[in-house]
Formats: sequence, structure tokens, C-alpha cells
Amino acid sequence: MRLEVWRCTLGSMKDAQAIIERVRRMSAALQRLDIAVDSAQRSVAPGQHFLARLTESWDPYLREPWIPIRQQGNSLTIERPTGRNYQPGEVVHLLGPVGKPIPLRDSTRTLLLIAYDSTPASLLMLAEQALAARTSVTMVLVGAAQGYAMEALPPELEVLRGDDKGEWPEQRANFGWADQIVAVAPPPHDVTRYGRLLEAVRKVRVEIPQGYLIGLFQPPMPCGIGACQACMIRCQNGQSLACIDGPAMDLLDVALG
Amino acid sequence: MRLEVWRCTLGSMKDAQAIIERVRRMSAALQRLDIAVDSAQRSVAPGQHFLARLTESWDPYLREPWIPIRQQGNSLTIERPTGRNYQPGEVVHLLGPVGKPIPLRDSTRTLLLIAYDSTPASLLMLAEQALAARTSVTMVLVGAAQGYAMEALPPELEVLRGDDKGEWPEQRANFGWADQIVAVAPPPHDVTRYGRLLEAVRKVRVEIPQGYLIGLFQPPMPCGIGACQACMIRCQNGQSLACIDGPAMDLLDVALG
Amino acid sequence: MIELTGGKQPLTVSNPVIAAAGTVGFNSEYTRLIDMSKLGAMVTNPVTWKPRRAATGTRVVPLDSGILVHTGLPNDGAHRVFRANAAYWKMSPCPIIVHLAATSTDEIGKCAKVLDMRDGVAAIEIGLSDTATHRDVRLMIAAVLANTELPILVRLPLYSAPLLAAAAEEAGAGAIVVAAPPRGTARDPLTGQMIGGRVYGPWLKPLAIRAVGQIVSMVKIPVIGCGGIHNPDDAREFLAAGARAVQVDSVTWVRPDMTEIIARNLGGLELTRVAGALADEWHPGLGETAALRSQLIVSPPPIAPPTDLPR
Amino acid sequence: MIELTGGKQPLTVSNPVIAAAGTVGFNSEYTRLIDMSKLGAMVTNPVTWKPRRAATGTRVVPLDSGILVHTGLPNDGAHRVFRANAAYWKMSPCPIIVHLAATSTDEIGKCAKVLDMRDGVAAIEIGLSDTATHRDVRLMIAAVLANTELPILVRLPLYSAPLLAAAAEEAGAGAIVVAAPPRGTARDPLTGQMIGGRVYGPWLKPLAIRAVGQIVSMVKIPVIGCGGIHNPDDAREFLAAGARAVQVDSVTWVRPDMTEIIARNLGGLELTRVAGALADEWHPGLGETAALRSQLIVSPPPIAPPTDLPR
Ligand SMILES: Cc1cc2nc3c(=O)[nH]c(=O)nc-3n(C[C@H](O)[C@H](O)[C@H](O)COP(=O)(O)OP(=O)(O)OC[C@H]3O[C@@H](n4cnc5c(N)ncnc54)[C@H](O)[C@@H]3O)c2cc1C
Ligand SMILES: Cc1cc2nc3c(=O)[nH]c(=O)nc-3n(C[C@H](O)[C@H](O)[C@H](O)COP(=O)(O)OP(=O)(O)OC[C@H]3O[C@@H](n4cnc5c(N)ncnc54)[C@H](O)[C@@H]3O)c2cc1C
Ligand SMILES: Cc1cc2nc3c(=O)[nH]c(=O)nc-3n(C[C@H](O)[C@H](O)[C@H](O)COP(=O)(O)O)c2cc1C
Ligand SMILES: Cc1cc2nc3c(=O)[nH]c(=O)nc-3n(C[C@H](O)[C@H](O)[C@H](O)COP(=O)(O)O)c2cc1C
Ligand code: FES
Ligand code: FES
Repeated sequence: MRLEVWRCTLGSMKDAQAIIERVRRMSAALQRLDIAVDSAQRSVAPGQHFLARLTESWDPYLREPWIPIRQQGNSLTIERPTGRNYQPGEVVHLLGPVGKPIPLRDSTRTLLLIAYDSTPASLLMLAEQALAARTSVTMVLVGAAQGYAMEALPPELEVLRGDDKGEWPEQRANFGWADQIVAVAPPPHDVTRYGRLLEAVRKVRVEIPQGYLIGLFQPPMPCGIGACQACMIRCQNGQSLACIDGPAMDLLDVALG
Repeated sequence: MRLEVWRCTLGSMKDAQAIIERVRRMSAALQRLDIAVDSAQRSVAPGQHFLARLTESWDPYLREPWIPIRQQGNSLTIERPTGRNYQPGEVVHLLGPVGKPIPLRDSTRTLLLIAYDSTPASLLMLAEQALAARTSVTMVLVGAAQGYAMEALPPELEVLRGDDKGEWPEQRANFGWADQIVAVAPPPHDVTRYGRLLEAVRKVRVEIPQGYLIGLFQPPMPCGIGACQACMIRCQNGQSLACIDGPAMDLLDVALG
Repeated sequence: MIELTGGKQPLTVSNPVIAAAGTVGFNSEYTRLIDMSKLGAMVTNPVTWKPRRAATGTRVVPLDSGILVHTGLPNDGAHRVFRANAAYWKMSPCPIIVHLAATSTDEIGKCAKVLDMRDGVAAIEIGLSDTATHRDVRLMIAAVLANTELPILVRLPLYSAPLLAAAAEEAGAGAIVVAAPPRGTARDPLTGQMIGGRVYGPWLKPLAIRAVGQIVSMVKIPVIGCGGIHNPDDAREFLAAGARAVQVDSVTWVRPDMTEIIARNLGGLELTRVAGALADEWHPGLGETAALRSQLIVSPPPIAPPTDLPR
Repeated sequence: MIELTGGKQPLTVSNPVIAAAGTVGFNSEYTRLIDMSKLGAMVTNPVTWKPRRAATGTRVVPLDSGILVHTGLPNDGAHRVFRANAAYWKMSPCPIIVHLAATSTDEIGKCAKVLDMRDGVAAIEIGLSDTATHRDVRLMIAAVLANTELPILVRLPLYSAPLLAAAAEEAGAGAIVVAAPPRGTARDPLTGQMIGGRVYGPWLKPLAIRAVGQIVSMVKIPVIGCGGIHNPDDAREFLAAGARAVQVDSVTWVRPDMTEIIARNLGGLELTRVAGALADEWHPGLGETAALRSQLIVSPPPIAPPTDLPR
């Protein structure tokens, strides 16, 4: 279960400053920021994110989640909605990396990624790394996720579209084909979405192996470090913290009822 | 008492947007902003100021007092400390003009201005207008006010310096010479400062005429419009609001005890 | 129309948004910045029987996202206040609710009696001290009821509001205002002294809404929510929690336009959100500034401009 | 050293700055970001006798300048929590104060008994429900006292703290913590539902300081201030109001470095304010960045760098 990787990333958590180096508008709704980060924060893995603070003011109070979609040299690329203007040269406080890497199984050669009603940003780094390792990757954009800018996706990626109910024509075929599935659905509908997904997969695969069906949990995280207990996920067997044990959870372990 | 002037400026109070057009650093501690203002806010008189809001955030909450030191065409010049960076193009919400013009007497040919422990900004517009009307103007910078950048003062102005106790060598001569005196002292020491000033002037002038000795009162103003009652000044005869009846008060009327 | 108070002669208002006591003065102060006719009513600053002078020393301390105010409830005493403001109250564009500070049963009763005979006063709001007990609530309300037929609102302190609400209803209050701003202590940056006073800010809202939620399940008379409302959504949260109407407080000082926007929004008068212009100010092209255009890209215009503009 | 509690076996701490219950977890969570040895103590998250599951639904609502949190006090129950954290508590760089939620006298008594036998626990903090009465305060304290010799801190709810403080002292509390965060209600932007929970933010400070000021004049035992501290000056205001020590709450989540800065500042360990560096990190030239230089012009360096750096 790549425990050593997790240990080491846990150890590298830091609250450091980063500088915005470049701001690119990707679409009406999206912009991408290249930021120069502290060396300890460079080694971020797919699934991990940062909690960012841009102001000395207490309003807004909470840090915002910044999800890296690419890492290159000193710099990370972050995807943000276009609501706020960022300036090159602006300094941002980054706390992280938060959470554990998405546990991609060594045997995975065909990977199905599903983004429900949200930007697929938290799946992009995983997709690029998997493609680079010659894994076949299919991404399904479901519901509101269909509005995502196609140009912003890697060209090698097969992209499908699902309707608001979370269904798409190739669904059964995809479930049969995939060696592993990783889905992202935003709160508050994450548990509902994942429950339906598990049901749908069960119809195709009689036996679902441990670690096969992964859901990302991204509730608001006040602390990001396991202290405030606000990000708890109810599990079959106790409870887990999204910021420490997640965001990637084996959906067989989660209480999806 | 120029009641008609007051009426008309009261009537013109507005909450409008202005644009910062130019930012100049005057000294290590001071910068000046040229701002393009709404036509209703152009006719600001010496003594009046604006309450400015630069952010949509609620922290900081209160508006900050912006004191115009010059008016030219569409634009006002505002003096601010250097702590914050202002950008040309920045939009600012200005509420005002707040307060009444400083009531300069028609007979005044020699004017003494005294700035205690504070920037003389709120006296500068008065000084320039008086100089333009060929009035002789002397400005005394007392205590912390001595640090004010000389380059920022009009060259025709005679400038003297007073010590921390509020005294200066030419004091008695100045009090005898002046047709009118206008002083500014920041809270919380305004009442104490003005009390001592009144005492000192009494030693030179047996009879102090009404409207001769003016003090500016600049307490924090939550509303600037006479509603919150937080800016009250205790007077011999009841109470006055600094934002409505002030900032200029005849020191004979104020309870300086 | 909204029935703001219970009782025989209910006070009805046309808009659920009211300016809170202590924020808009006694008179026409804000008419220069706010169209007061858009508000449901305005509550005056507190009045006492005897004149009160302003507090000495520091009266304002800026807080993180808020403000501490310590005025000492200055006013010229009931007679002079009523006389000075009578003309405006009669012609006021919105109903006037006079706030009486509950200094003593005798004094508040006398204030009520004088008000009872005045035109232009729509209701009385009783303001209680922070340490008011059940008994104080009953006695103060009784003293006012004995002297006037005017509808009575009672503004309760935040901390004890759930404990006092039932007593206020039983004693005959027409409505309960939840809540008065709490008192706090903060250091004055100018003098270094610790200053006590009322505290205001957007963070008051969750505390007040909780109290509203508790109280609406206890009493049958209308509950008016008050505390930290800074935009139309804030006001709607109070209504969602069960409030019949709301009072807007300190935002009027720092963003006077917002008080009108809240009233217009809850009154269904906000039509041209995109350009931020008033319905009766809207004209084609109003929303075309660069700044506004950049916002449009994020969230497209929700509705087309109306072809028929209401007055 | 500071005597944090009265009584026979007072708890002494080396720094007046303590991490508040519910903010830093049960264990070493923050050691990665904060040098916990600089703190006077840390209070654990609340523990109950029986295990409690996390609340369902929304658990965080962002507020203007703050946050509403509704966790449901999740914990694995006293036995498992104590077992899982025993090793860290023994070697913790700062004293551990275990926060017990006052669910019932029986349960809290049993928790206290188990803790009494554990090494590494410096004191117990009792957390009361918002509706706790005098009687609850007395009974809960008695139940804990009957089962342990450990010093006892009692954290009182904000609204009722001045009413309950004397009862807590009489019942034998070693210190009073003023106050627990108040509860509020706010709309979850994601679901549109109204959510109730604890509310935190800098604006809590004036409310808590007022309560501290009231309570220090009522009781003789130490009062520990808590609520909205976000920088060293905030903490000093509590001390000025009469608090013996302070607990720092939600700032730890959003600016973890600030909690250490506050402790260092109040402990006299903040020496190189200008560069913002720690005393033991300082080296000549550290403060020479352009950004820092521009700040220097406004307020010149208050003190020269120390020649002898403390460890
Ligand atoms: C130099 C300059 C040039 C400008 N040129 C233009 C221009 O060409 N075209 C243009 O459209 N704007 C222009 N503006 C902006 C314009 O002046 C107004 O500020 C803008 O239309 C309103 O934006 P706001 O929401 O920030 O105003 P606010 O300050 O929020 O509101 C202004 C007034 O409208 C009311 N109001 C605001 N929103 C609502 C609402 N939703 N419902 C009911 N009432 C509401 C308020 O009560 C207030 O009285 C310019 C501004 C500046 C400084
Ligand atoms: C790209 C980049 C380059 C930089 N180059 C330089 C440089 O050349 N020289 C330079 O001086 N800075 C430089 N900085 C800033 C530097 O990294 C630190 O951020 C800065 O020294 C601390 O500033 P701060 O107060 O914002 O840090 P904070 O984030 O507030 O604090 C950083 C750490 O110091 C502790 N701390 C802060 N203040 C105090 C205090 N007063 N007492 C005790 N502990 C305290 C905190 O606990 C925290 O662990 C650079 C920053 C960036 C992003
Ligand atoms: C005798 C007395 C009567 C009070 N009546 C009122 C009142 O009518 N309305 C109110 O808002 N507050 C009232 N208060 C309590 C307030 O908490 C506070 O005193 C008032 O708002 C003035 O606060 P300030 O002097 O700090 O500005 C009263 C307080 C006292 C001492
Ligand atoms: C049985 C019970 C015991 C409580 N004990 C505590 C306590 O020990 N500490 C505390 O901070 N709050 C306590 N509280 C009251 C708090 O207001 C609140 O319930 C707690 O902080 C959890 O809030 P949340 O579920 O909204 O996060 C208690 C509440 C209940 C119902
Ligand atoms: S965000 Fe605080 S415990 Fe996970
Ligand atoms: S600032 Fe509000 S009355 Fe003067």
C-alpha cells in the first residue's frame, strides 16, 4: 500500500511561501497559475493539495484548496476559477502537501477517471503521470463537469461525457475494461454519487478487489493536518480524516449508506 | 457664519466611486494620491474630508479618513502614510464631504496654523487658499509634527517648530500678531492640547473674540453623517458632533476641562 | 404588507427590512444617502427621560471585521428629542419606531405617555440593559403598556434573549427583536486603555440567527432578527430561521448603499443586479464598463433587463 | 513559571500560551508545523467515555472573518483515546491537559479515574454543555474531584460564564477557562441548509475579554482567557484584563506559525521581529529583502539583533 511514500510525504508538510510566476487564462471559467514553491513542497503527488492563504486579512478566514495539476522543476501549476485576479509576483502562503497520494496499483494498465459535477483538476496530474507510464486512460466528465475546457486536457486522453444522472453509453464497457477506477465528486453529494457508482460497478463486476474503486473526498479543511476533525469520513470500520487518510478512499471501506 | 456654505455642502454629501490616477512618494513616511472624483465631491472646502473604503472585505471594517490637501479640476490630492501601496487605476468608495468648512473670518489677514503631533494635512488646503488670497500664514509644527517633510509645504509659508510641550520661542509674538488661529491635534490628546493652547493665548490676549481660536476635532467616525453619535464633542452648552458641526470648533465653545 | 407586531393594533410595514436602533440617528440623517421610503421602518437612536451626555474618553475601537462603540446613549432627554424630531417623524418616508432605553419603570412610562400623544410615531421599541431579569422585562413592558396604545417591540440582549423571550411575550410585547448587540472589551490603540462597549460586525449574524431559531419555537408573537446583516443573503438567513422581519445595523455606517440594496432585494425591487444600478436608474448600456464586463465572464447576466421599469 | 491552577498540587507552566481544546488534536498533529515546546501546554480535543461518531452532513461553514464548525465531538471513547495517545503524552514537549466533555457525572468520573493512573497527563479540563446550570457545574466538578488528584480546569460557555464562575470555584475547580466558543447558526453555501455549530474568529476576542474582566473580580482562582486570539497583542489584552494565561484557538488552523509566534512573544523569545525570523534562525542580512525593506521605512527596527542568541 505504498506506506513508505505516505510516511515521507506526511513528514514533508510545511507552511511556506510561494510566488506566483505566471497567470494564464484557459477559458472563461478557468485560469492556471505557475507558482515557484519551497523545495519541501515540490514533491507533491497526484491527490495531494495545498491550503493557500493570499491575504493578511482575516476575511476570508479559511485557506482555499489549491490543487496542483502539474509539477515541473521548482514550479507547480495550479488551476483556479477566474473569479479572482492573481498577479505575477504575488506571494502566497501554502500549507501542505495535504493528504496522501492516490494509491495507483502497480498492475493498473487501463485507468478510468470520472469527474462528477466538478473540475477534473484533481485527476489531471494522475492522468498525465499514468499516460507517461503508457497506461491507457479514459476520463468521463459527468454533469456539470461537461463544461470543462477540452483544450485544457492532455490530447492523448480519451474523453467521454456523462449525463446529469451520472450515466454514459460506454459505462458498462468502461467498467469491464478498467483495471482501476478513480472518481471525484464534490461535497455535499460525494457520498451519494459514490454510492451510485459502487452500485453501478457491482452490476458489471461480481467481485470488486480492495483498492479497485477509489473516490476522492474533498470536504472543507480548516486545518489540513488532522487536528480539527471537521473533515471526517464515516467508514465501515470507524472513521477516517480526509486530510490525513484521504483524499483517496477505497469506496469499499467508506460508509456510503 | 457662512451658514449657506454649510447647508450647500451638507446637501452635496454622497457615497461615490473615485479612481486613483497618480501616486507620488513625498518622503519616507508620506505619499500623495491624485484621485478623480465624482462632480458632487469636487467642491470640498478646507476642513472637510472623506471616509474612504478600498476593499469589499469587512476587515478592515471602518472607512479611513481621507483628507484632501488640494483640489484641481476633477481631481483631489490626498495625503496618506506610506504603509499601504496604492495603485493607479484602483477604485475607492468615498463618502463625503464630511463636516463643515473651517470658518475663516473675512477680516483675517494674518493666520496662525498649529499642528500638534500630527501631519498638518488638514491645514494645507486652508494655508494654500489663504496664501492665494494674500493672507500672511505662519505654520507651527509642534512635537511629532516636526518630522513632516518640509518639501511638501508651500514655499511661501513661514514654518516654525515647537517642542514636545507645545511651546516655541516666537509663541507670544505669534499670538499677538495673528488675526485668527487654527490648530489641529489628534485624539486622544486633542482636548488637553487645546486646553493648554487656550490658556497660553489668554495670557497674551485679554479678550478672545468668538471664532478667533479654532481647533479641529478628528475622532474616529463610524458613520460621518450624524447618526451613530460616536464622534460627540462635549461643549459648554450641550454637545456637538464632530462629523456634522466640526471638525472646526470654536475653542471657546468646547468643554476643555 | 407584513404584520410586524401582534395585538389589537398591529404595526404593518411594506418591507421586512428595518434600520436598527442606534445606527441611523433620530431624524433625516441618512436621507442624503439612502432612499428611506424603501425601508420597512426605522428605529431611532435610544431616548431616555433625562438628558444624557456622551461618554468621555474613547468611544470607538476598530476591531477585526467590526467595531466597538461606546457612546453612553447620549440624548437631550425625551421632551427635547421628541420636540426636535416631531416635524420629521410626521413626514418621514418610512414608519418611525422610537427606541426607549429602559432606565426605570417610572421614566420609561413617562416617555411612553408623551409619545402616545404624538403623531408620526408608529411604535415603541424597548431597549433593555444587558443584565435585565425576567422581572425587569415584565415591569418595563407593563410600564409602557400602561401609558400607550402604541405597538411595543422589545429588543432583548443577545446572551439572555432565549431566557427572556417568553417573559416578554407574556407581559404583552407585540414583537421581540433578537438581539441587541452584545458588549465587549477591547484595547483602544490610541490610549492603550481597555474600553467596554457594544460590538458590531458581520460575525454577529450566526450568533443572532441561532437565538432567533431558538426563540421562534418558544413564542407566538413575531420575532425580528437583528445582528450583523451585511447583504441580502444575510437577511434571508434570518427569515429562513423564522424571523418575520430584520433590522440592519452597522453596515449602514460603512456601506450605506447596502442597507437600501438589502431592502430593495427583499422587497423584490432589485432588478438590474448586473450593472448594480437601481431599477429606476437603469438604461441600455449602463452595465458596459470594463470592470463590470470582467465580472460578467464569471457569472453571466442572470436576467434580461426589464422592458417595463417599475417606479 | 506560572501557576496555572490553584489548589494543593498546582499545575505550573513555563509559558502563558496554551493551545485550546478542539484545535490541535489529541497527539503530535502540529509538531510538524509548530515547535510545541514553546507552548505552555496543549489541551487535547474533547474525549467522552463512550465513542462518538462524527456528525453527518455539513461540518464546516465559512463565515465572514471566521468559521462555524460542527464536528459532533467525534472520538473513539476514553479507553481507546488514552491508549492510542499515551506514548506521545508521556514524551510530549509541553504539558498535556486532557479535555473531558461533561456528558454525565458517571461518565466523566470514570474518565477522570482512568486518567488519574496515567503518566503524562498534567491536568484535566472539563468542558460543559452550553446549557449547563450551577448544579451541573457543581456535580461535574465533584465527579472529577472524587476520582483524581489531577489539577482541574473548567471551561465555561461564553454567555453564562459570569453566572457560573463562582459555582465552579466553590466546587473546587483549580482554574476557569473563559470561554468555550459560542454556538451559532449559518447557512451552508453548498446545501443551502442552516447549520448549527461552534463559531470561531478574531471577533470573539472582545466578547471573551469582557467576560474575563467580569470574572477575575469574582473569583480568586486563576482565569485563563480564550477566544479569538490571533496575534501577540490579542493575548496581551487578555492578560491586561486579568487573565493568568491564554488559550489560542482557531488561528492555529489558518496560521499555524502565529500560535508559535504568540507563545514566543509572550515568553520573551521573539527577538528579531523585523525579519520575522526566529531568534535561533537569525543571521546578518536576513531582513534585507525588498518587501521587508519597504516596511522598515514605516516603522524602524525596534531593537538591534541580540549578540547572544537563546536556544
Ligand atoms: C470613473 C468611473 C466611471 C464609470 N463609468 C461607468 C459606466 O460608464 N457605466 C456603468 O454602468 N458604470 C460605470 N461606473 C460605475 C458606476 O458609477 C456605478 O458604480 C455602478 O454602476 C454600480 O456599481 P456598484 O454595484 O459598485 O455600485 P454600488 O455603490 O453598489 O451602488 C450604487 C447605487 O445603486 C444602488 N444599487 C446597487 N446595486 C443595486 C441592486 N442590485 N439593486 C438595487 N439597487 C442597487 C445602491 O443603493 C447605490 O445607491 C463608473 C465608475 C467610475 C468610478
Ligand atoms: C522567494 C522568496 C525569497 C525570499 N528571500 C528572502 C531573503 O532573502 N531574506 C529574508 O529575510 N527573507 C526572504 N524571504 C522571506 C522569508 O522566507 C521569510 O518568509 C521571512 O523572513 C519571514 O517573514 P514572515 O514574517 O512573513 O514569515 P512568517 O511566515 O510569519 O514566519 C516564518 C517563521 O518564522 C517564525 N516567526 C515569524 N516571526 C517571528 C517572530 N517575530 N518571532 C519568533 N518567530 C517568528 C514563524 O513561527 C514561522 O515559523 C523570501 C521569501 C520568498 C517567498
Ligand atoms: C440604564 C441603562 C439602560 C439601557 N437601555 C438600553 C436601551 O434602551 N437600548 C440599548 O440598546 N441598550 C441599553 N442599555 C444597555 C447597553 O448595553 C448599553 O449600555 C448601551 O447600548 C450604551 O452603550 P455604550 O455606552 O457603550 O455605547 C442600557 C444600559 C443602561 C445602563
Ligand atoms: C453531552 C454534551 C457535552 C458537551 N461537552 C462539551 C465539552 O466537553 N467541551 C466542549 O467544548 N463542548 C461541549 N459541549 C457543548 C458544545 O457546545 C458542542 O456540543 C461541542 O463543542 C460540539 O460541537 P459541534 O458538534 O457543533 O462541533 C457538549 C455538548 C453536549 C451535548
Ligand atoms: S481538516 Fe482538520 S482534521 Fe482534517
Ligand atoms: S461619525 Fe457618526 S455621528 Fe459623527
